Amino acid sequence: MIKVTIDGRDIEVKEETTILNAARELGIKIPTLCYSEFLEPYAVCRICLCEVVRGKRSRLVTACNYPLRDASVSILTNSARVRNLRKLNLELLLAQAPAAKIVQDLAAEYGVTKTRFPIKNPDEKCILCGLCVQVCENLVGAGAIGFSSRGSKREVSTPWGVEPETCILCGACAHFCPTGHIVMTEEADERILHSELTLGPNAAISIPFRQAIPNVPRIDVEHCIHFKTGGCELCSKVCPKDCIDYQMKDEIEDIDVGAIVVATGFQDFDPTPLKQYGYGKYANVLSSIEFEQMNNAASPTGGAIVLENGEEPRSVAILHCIGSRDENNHKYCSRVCCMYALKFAHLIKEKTTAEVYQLYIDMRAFGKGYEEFYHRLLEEGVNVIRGKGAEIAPIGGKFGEEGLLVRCEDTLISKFREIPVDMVVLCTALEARDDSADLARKLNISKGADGWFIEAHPKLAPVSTTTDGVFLAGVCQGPKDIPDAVAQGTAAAGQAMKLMTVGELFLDAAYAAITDEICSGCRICNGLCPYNAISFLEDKKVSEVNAAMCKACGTCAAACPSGAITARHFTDDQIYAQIEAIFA
Amino acid sequence: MPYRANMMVCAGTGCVSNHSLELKQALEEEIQKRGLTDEVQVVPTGCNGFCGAGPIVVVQPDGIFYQLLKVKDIPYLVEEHLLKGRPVPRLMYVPPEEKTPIPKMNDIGFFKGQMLVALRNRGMIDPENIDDYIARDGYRSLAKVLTTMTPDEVIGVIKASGLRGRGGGGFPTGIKWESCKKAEGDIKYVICNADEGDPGAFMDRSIIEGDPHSVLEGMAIGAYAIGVSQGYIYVRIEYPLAIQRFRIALKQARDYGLLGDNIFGTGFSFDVDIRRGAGAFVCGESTALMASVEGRPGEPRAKYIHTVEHGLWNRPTCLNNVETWATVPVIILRGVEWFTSIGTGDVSQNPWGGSKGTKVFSLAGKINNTGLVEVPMGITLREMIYDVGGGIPKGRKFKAVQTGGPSGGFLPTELLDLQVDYEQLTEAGSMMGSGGMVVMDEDNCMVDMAKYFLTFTQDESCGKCTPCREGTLQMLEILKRICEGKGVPEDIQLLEDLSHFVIDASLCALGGSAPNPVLTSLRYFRDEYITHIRDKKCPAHICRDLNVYTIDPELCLVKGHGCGVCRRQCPDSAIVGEKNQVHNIDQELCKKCGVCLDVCKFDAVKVA
Amino acid sequence: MPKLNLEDLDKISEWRRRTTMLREGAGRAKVTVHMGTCGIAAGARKIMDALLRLVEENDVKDVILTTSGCAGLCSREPMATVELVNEAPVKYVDLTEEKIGAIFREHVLGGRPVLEYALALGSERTQ
Amino acid sequence: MDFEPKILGLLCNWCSYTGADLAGTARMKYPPNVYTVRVMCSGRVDPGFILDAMRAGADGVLVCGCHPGDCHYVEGNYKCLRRIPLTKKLLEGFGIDPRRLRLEWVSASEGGRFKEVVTEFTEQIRALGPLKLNDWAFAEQPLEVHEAA
Repeated sequence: MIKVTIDGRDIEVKEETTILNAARELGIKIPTLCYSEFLEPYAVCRICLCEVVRGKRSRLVTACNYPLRDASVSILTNSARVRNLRKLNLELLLAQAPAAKIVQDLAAEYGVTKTRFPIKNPDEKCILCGLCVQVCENLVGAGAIGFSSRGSKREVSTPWGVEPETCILCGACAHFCPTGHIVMTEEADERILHSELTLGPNAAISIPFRQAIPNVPRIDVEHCIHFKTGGCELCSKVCPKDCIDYQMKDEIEDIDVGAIVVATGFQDFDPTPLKQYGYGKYANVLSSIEFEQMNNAASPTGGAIVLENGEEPRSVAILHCIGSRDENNHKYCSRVCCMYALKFAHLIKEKTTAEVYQLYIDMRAFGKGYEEFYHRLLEEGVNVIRGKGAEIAPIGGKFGEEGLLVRCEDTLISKFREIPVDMVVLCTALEARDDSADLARKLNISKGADGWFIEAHPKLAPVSTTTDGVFLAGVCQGPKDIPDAVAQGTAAAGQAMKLMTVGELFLDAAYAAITDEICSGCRICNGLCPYNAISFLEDKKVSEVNAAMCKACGTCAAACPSGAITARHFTDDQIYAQIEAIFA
Repeated sequence: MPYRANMMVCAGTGCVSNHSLELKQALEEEIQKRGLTDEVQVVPTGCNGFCGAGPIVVVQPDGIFYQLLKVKDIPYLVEEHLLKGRPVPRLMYVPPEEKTPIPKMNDIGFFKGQMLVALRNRGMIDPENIDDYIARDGYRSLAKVLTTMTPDEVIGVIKASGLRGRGGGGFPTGIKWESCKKAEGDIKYVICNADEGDPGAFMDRSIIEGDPHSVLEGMAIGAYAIGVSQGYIYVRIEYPLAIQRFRIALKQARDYGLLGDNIFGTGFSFDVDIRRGAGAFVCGESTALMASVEGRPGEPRAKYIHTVEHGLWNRPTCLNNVETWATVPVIILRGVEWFTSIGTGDVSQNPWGGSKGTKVFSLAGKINNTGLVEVPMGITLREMIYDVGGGIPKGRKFKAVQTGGPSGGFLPTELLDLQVDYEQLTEAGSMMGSGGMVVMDEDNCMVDMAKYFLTFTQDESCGKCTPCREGTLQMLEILKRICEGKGVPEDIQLLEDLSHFVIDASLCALGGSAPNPVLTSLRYFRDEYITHIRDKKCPAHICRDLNVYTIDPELCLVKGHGCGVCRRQCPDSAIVGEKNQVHNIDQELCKKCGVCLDVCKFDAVKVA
Repeated sequence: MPKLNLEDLDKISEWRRRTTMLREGAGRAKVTVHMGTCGIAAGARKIMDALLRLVEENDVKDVILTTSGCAGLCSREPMATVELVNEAPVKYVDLTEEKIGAIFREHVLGGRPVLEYALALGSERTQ
Repeated sequence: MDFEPKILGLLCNWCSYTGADLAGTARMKYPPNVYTVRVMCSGRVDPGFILDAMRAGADGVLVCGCHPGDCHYVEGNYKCLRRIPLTKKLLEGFGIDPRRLRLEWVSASEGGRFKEVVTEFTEQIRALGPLKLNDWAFAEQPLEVHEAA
C-alpha cells in the first residue's frame, strides 16, 4: 500500500492503482471520454490529464492508466494548468465532432461554448475514442471493425468498408459508443408476425417464460457470443453469486425407477396442408395456439389482440374442427376445441369491440358448467353458424379493402354464406406426437391407429398399460381437457404409489417352470426368452426359469422338444382339452 | 601478385543513384584493357559522406579524391593516373570561391574537420566483405568482451564512457542497458532502430550500407551485457540497398560463427533478424516500432511502464539507434579515457552531465558541402557550417539552421557560436534529434519552413490521440491561412497556446516535439510572422499569395521596347500591352506564378 | 568456413593487413617507378613487374609501390625513387631487373642505400 | 346339407383376442365357424396344437398374433412366424393341404380386419371341403392332390 495526496486529501491505495480509481475512492470525479471500466484504458482522448507533482517538478499524465507506484506524490486533478488543457482539448473536439452531445456537455462544464477552429463536418459525432474497436476486438472477439488510414484521415471502418462477415450484430459497439455515432438500425419490417410471437425475451440469456420450471435463466448457445468467439462473459462478471458456468452441458442420466407415468401430451395439427384455409399464405390467419400465445400477458403484444399491421380487428371468425372429425386427417373429435373456441370468443368480446363468428359442426359443451358458459356467450352477442368453414379467401378482389372472406354453408338456414372478417382463428386438432411410435416401442406399450397410447382396458384399467408399472396420463392416451387430464394424472400417480407403498411385487400366478428330470439340457430355450429369464445351471446341467422375470408368454414351452417346460396357466393339457372339447 | 593500388569507388545510395556502379564497371574494363588487373583493384565502398560531390572515387594509397566523375572521364583517368602516375587536377575537388583543386582527400575542408568513430571504416572497406572489416580490428572488441569481460564490466565501461542515445532522446545508454539487465524475464530482446524517418537524415543508412558489421558487433556486445540471445534490426523499406548489404553481412557473420550459437566457443549465442518498416515516421518511436515488429499497427502506447521492463511481446527490450550500436565496439576497444576526452561536460558523477564522443550530422539545405559529417560533440554551429560545410552557396547570407529533423527547432544567426550538444541545443528550443541539419539563407521564409515541417509531422501523426491529431491539424490550418494572407493578429497567441497544449498533452514524442519548429520560429523570427499577418508581405517572396508582381514602365519601354515576351508566357494571360508600349499586370488575374519575372531579360518585372 | 575462434581472427586480420595498409597509405617504404612515356619505352614496366614479384616473394606487407610521371631525366630512364619513412628519397637510374633486385634487398629491406646505382640523394619530397 | 367347416382359432391374448373382442363389442357380423382358444402369445402356439386339432376333426386352423413389433412379449410373434411355415411343410408331408393352416396379424383395434379374415378363411375351407382325417386309412388312401396354392 502507498500513501498519496490527491487535491490535498491523503489516501492510501494499493500499488499500481490508477489515479482515476484512487480519486474515485475519494469521491473526486475526473472527466473521461474514452474510458470504460470493462476495457483496457486506451488513454487517447487525454481529457483525464492531471498534474503529478514530485518536489518542484510537475508532470502531466493520463489519470485513467497512470499506475501509482511511489508514495510522497501529490496529484492535482483540477489545477489551472489542467483546466486550460481540458478547455483547449474540448475546443478541438468541438471542431472535430460538433454533434457529439457528450463533448458539448463536458465543454459547457468548462465554460467552452464555441470553437475558434473551422468545423469540417457539422454533424460528425465520432471522437475516435476507440471504445467500439476495443470492445469488438478484445471483449467480443469478433474483430469486425477497426481503425483505417492514419493521422487526421483516421476513421473507424470495416475492412475495405464492406459489410464484414465476422460481425455478429451483437450491438456491443453501439452500446459502448459514448457519442451515439454507432446506432443499431432495425431493418426488419414492423409487422407483427403471429407465427413468430414468443412468450419470453429472446436475449442470449433469459428465463424462457414467466412460468418456466425451473424458474432460472439459461443461456441460448445459438445466440450467445461466448460460444461463438470465446469472448464477452459479461454476464458472469455482473452475476453477484458467480453461478454462471459455461462448461455445463446437457446430461443423460440413467435412473432406476419402479414405475413410469407416460404423460407426453400431444402436438397440434399443422393446418398448412389444408390449402383452403390459407394458413401461412394470408396474413391474420392464426392457429389456435398462436391466438392463445398472443393473448398471454407475456407475449410481445402484451396480451392485446391485434392484426398483423398492429390495429385491432373489427371482426373475427373462429373455425372449429380443423383437422378433427375429418375423414382425410383425424376421424376422432379433439374434444377440447369447442370450449376453448368459446373462451376465445369471450376474450375477444372482453378486449375488443369486434364481431365474433363461431363456425361449428356440433357445439360439444359436455362438461360441468360448460353449457351455461355457452349460453352466456350467446347473450354476449357471439354469432354462431352451424357449418364447417369451407374456405378462406382474401377480400381484396371484391371490396378492395384488406381482410379475409370466410365461405361456409350455414346448415341451419341451408344458405351458402360469405362473411368478411379481419382475422380467422383455426381450432386445429390434437394429434399424437411424431415420436410417440418410438416411445411405445421403448416402453413396450401399444399405440392405436389414431396414434394415442392404448390403455390396458378402456373401462377397468384406463390409466395402466399392458406392461406392468407403466401408466398413462393426459392427452397422450386420448384428447381430453385440463380437468380430465388432471383427474387421470392423479389416478396414474395413485397406481404408481400403489406399487411403491406395498413394497412387494405381486407376481402373476402365471410363469413357466422347468422340471429338472425331463430337461435334457439342450439349452434351446436359453436364447429364446426375450426377458433372459432362463439360465443354464452348469452343475446340474439343466436350464432353470427365474420366476420373477418370466412374463409367462409360453414361447419357451412351445419350443421345448422334450416338453420339460410347463407354462403354468396355459399348460399343454389345458389347451389340448379345449381343442378336444371343440371337436368332440 | 599483390595490388599496388586500390580504386575505392563509393557505392552508397547517393552515388549509386548517380551511376557509380557503371563507373566501377567502366574502370574495371579500362584497367583490363591496360593490363593492370593484377596491379590495381577496384573496390566498392560504403558512402564517403560527401554526397554533394558524388560519384566519388578515391585512389589509394595515394589518397587522391576524385569527384563528379562521368563514365567518359574513366579512360583518361586510368591512363593518366594509373599508367602514368599523374593525378588529374580537372577531376579534383575545388573549394567554393577558389580555383586550385585539392588532390588529397584529407586536405579537403569537408573531411579535415571530421573525427570518424561510427564512420571509421567509411571508404576504407568493402561492406560486402567481412574480411575487410576484420582487418580493421573488426570483432576484436567482441572477442575481448566475450573472453575477458563480465556483462557487468561491459555495462560499467559503457556507463563510464557517458555514451548517450544517438537516436535523438540522448538517454544514457549505460543506464538503459543496466535497467534492462535488471528487469525480470528470462527472454529479452535488443533492437536496432534503423527506421530513420526524419526527412533529410541519412546517417543510419550510410552506416548500415558502409559498415554493417559495426552495428552487428555493437548489438552482440550489448546482448552479452544484458543477457539477450535474440536481436532485431528494424530497417525502413525505403532502404533496399541497406537491407541487402545487411543480409550479406548477416550471412557472412553467421558463416564465420561470429553470430549464432556458441560464438568463439564461449557458450554465448546471439542472432539478429531483419524486420522491415512500412514507411510510417511514427514507427521510429520505440513503442510504435515494437508494435510494428509484433505485426500490429504502429501505434505508440503510454510509457508509464518502460520498454526496458515490458517492451517487445511484453518482454524486457533494449532499443538503441544504429549510430549508438556502431559506436559501442570502438569504446570497448579504445577505452573510456579516449571516449570521454571527446565532447563536452563531465560524466564522471552524473551520466546526464555531458555529451561525450562524436555525432554524425547530415548537412543539407543551403550549404556547399552537402553530406554526412561526423564531428566531436561541442563543435560550434559556425565551424560546422563554414569550415566543414563550406559556407552558403552563391554567397547568400546565413539566416537559420534547423537541427533535429522535423521535431527540432530553428537556430538564428545569433546562436551560430552555440556548441552542438544535447543540453545546449535543447535549451535553445531545438534538440539533437537524429542529427539532421538543414541550413537556410536569406531566401528562405521562416513561416513557410515552419509550415513545411509541420505538414510533415501532421501527415505522419498516427492519429491515435486527440491533441496531436487535431492540434497539429488546426496549427497547420492557421499557418496556411497566414501564408495565404488571411492571418489575424490573434493567430500568434493561438499558435503558441496550441503548441504548448500539443507538447504537454500528446501521448508520444512525435506530438510532444512536432510544434518545436513553430515555437522556435515564433521565438526567433516573430517579426516575420508579423509582416505576414499585418503587412500581408513575405520578405523572402516564398509565400506566393503574398507576392505582388509589377512591371517597371521605364525599363520595359526603354530597354525592352514592350517586347511582349512576358505577355505571351503568362499562363493566366494576366499581362496586357501592345508592342512598343508599357505592359502591366492585372492584379486580379495574376496567380503570382513568377514566370514573367523569370522570362523578362530586362529585369523590368519587380516583385514586392 | 569452420567456426572461428580467437586465433583465426588474428590470422585473417594479419592476412588482410597488406590490403588495409595499402588503403591507409601507411607503410615503412615507398618505391615510385617513373613511368613517363619515355620511361615506359625504356622498360619501366619490366622494373615494376620485377618489384611486384620481389614484394610477393619476400611477403613484404609494408612497402608501397606506386608509379609517377616522367622525372625529367629521359636519358637515364628507367628510373625509380626509393623513400624510406622520414629519410631522404634516393633516385636510382639506368635500372635493370638485377639492379632493382639488389636495391630492393639492400635499401628497401636492409635500409642501406646502394650508392653506386644512385643518381642523387634527396630529390623532391613526397609525403 | 351344406358343409359347415369347423375351424380352430388360436388368438393371442393382447392383440388378436382383443381385436376379436372389439369386433364383437362393435356388433360386427361374421361366420361362427371359428372356435377360438386364447393363448398368452402367438409364440405359445405349439405345432402340436394344430396337428391335434386336425386329428380331432378341425377342417382348418387360424393362428392370429400381434403385428411384428407390437408383441407384448417383444418377440413372440417372430417365433410363430418361423413355426407356421414349418408346420405347413409338415402338413404337406401328411398330404394335408397347407392352405388349411393360416397365420394372420390382427391388432387390438382391428376388429373389422378380424371379421374379414374369418369370413374369407371360412369360405376358403368350405371350398376345400371337409378334412375327415379319421376316415383316412393312411396306408391305402392316395395323397390328396392339391392345385397350386
